[in-house]
Amino acid sequence: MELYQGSLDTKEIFGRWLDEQASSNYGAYIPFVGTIRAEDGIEALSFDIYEPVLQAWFDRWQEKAQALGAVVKMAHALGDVPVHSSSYISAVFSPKRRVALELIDTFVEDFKANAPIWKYDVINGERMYAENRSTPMDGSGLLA
Amino acid sequence: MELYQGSLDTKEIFGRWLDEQASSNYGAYIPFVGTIRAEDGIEALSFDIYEPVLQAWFDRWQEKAQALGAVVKMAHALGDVPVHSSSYISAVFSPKRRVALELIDTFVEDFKANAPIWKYDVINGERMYAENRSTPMDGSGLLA
Amino acid sequence: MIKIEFLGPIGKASIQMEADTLADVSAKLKEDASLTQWLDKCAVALNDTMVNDLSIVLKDGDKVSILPPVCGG
Amino acid sequence: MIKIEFLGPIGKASIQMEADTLADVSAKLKEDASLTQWLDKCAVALNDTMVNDLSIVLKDGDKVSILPPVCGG
Repeated sequence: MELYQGSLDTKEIFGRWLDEQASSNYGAYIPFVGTIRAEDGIEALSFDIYEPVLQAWFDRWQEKAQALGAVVKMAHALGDVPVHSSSYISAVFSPKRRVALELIDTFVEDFKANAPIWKYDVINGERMYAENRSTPMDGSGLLA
Repeated sequence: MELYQGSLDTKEIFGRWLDEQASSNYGAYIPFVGTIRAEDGIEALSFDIYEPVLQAWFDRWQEKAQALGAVVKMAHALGDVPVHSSSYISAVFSPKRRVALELIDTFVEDFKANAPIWKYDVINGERMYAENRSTPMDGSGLLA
Repeated sequence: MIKIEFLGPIGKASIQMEADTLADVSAKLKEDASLTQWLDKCAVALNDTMVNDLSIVLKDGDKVSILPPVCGG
Repeated sequence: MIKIEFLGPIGKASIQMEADTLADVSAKLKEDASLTQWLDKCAVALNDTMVNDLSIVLKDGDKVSILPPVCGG
């Protein structure tokens, strides 16, 4: 798992992950690249991350992937990420395509639902919590 | 659609497709990279392609993708591709992740079932049709 | 005359024949013992468009392609 | 003493309190009007492990984190 201040260097990350697994004999490599869309007048999105819980979440996914003979990777941006640049890359390597196609889907969806990352719209330099696009994590409401 | 003699330059293709869509405002980019696995003593796989029907197949997928607000891309190798190098890259760009995740799955699966490409194992320089891994295309048996 | 081409691993040179429909093509190809193992698992394209109807009427110069089982990727 | 920290957009400084269980933590946090809008949509981690049981017994030095709705990617 890799965290970076600001936009991700998408090509460097894609290529390095490819090289790292070059002799691992995986037949399928599926990255998911998330790019900041220009919409609603934003100039950037900004992110807070709670790293200890994110690392634990990622480690559990790595175990799930290993049980399928696969590997997962993840990189995410911290702080401001301008529109049309990348904030998030995840990837799956697997011997076979079906495992890879199913794993990238469940991995990315669980990431959206349960990775402890908070998103803010940046408009005129001001940071506003993207509350209406945010999802309560599994188990929310325990203390209510 | 891009066809290359021999192994694909995976990083060049990934980066060029990324750059081409840099200002298209797509939020999700999912490439699928297929790499030749070392197994059963092969030194390479080799491919024949019937380009007119492949182009028609790809054009229909491009129309389906456009109807979803998305774009599909594809590159494939012709001839011999040594183990641990890449023979196939496809990709989806889409504004939103659900469309992209579903489209890359159906696009890659239909590619495996209906793209007019024939695969051969290369062992000791000899080319043998990978018959037991091949799938009759939709509509097969018409003339039987 | 129409042209029949055999793609990929079939490894057979193209042939020409007279045929009014794909049903005629089928009847003639079934006489060729070297194709017995192929016809039931091959798909068909007419002038590079996939087709699935034996009653299609052919015209002079048409190209019929025989596509064996595929495995791209 | 246990420490309560409020993550992301909650924008509230950490606090310390005496509490034997997460149920005690819940009772005390519900007295804080600034948290009313948050508690029903926040998840909870104890020493950086996600938890989902109010009867969990706390010990001195434990850290309870309050995690509001997320949107990574």
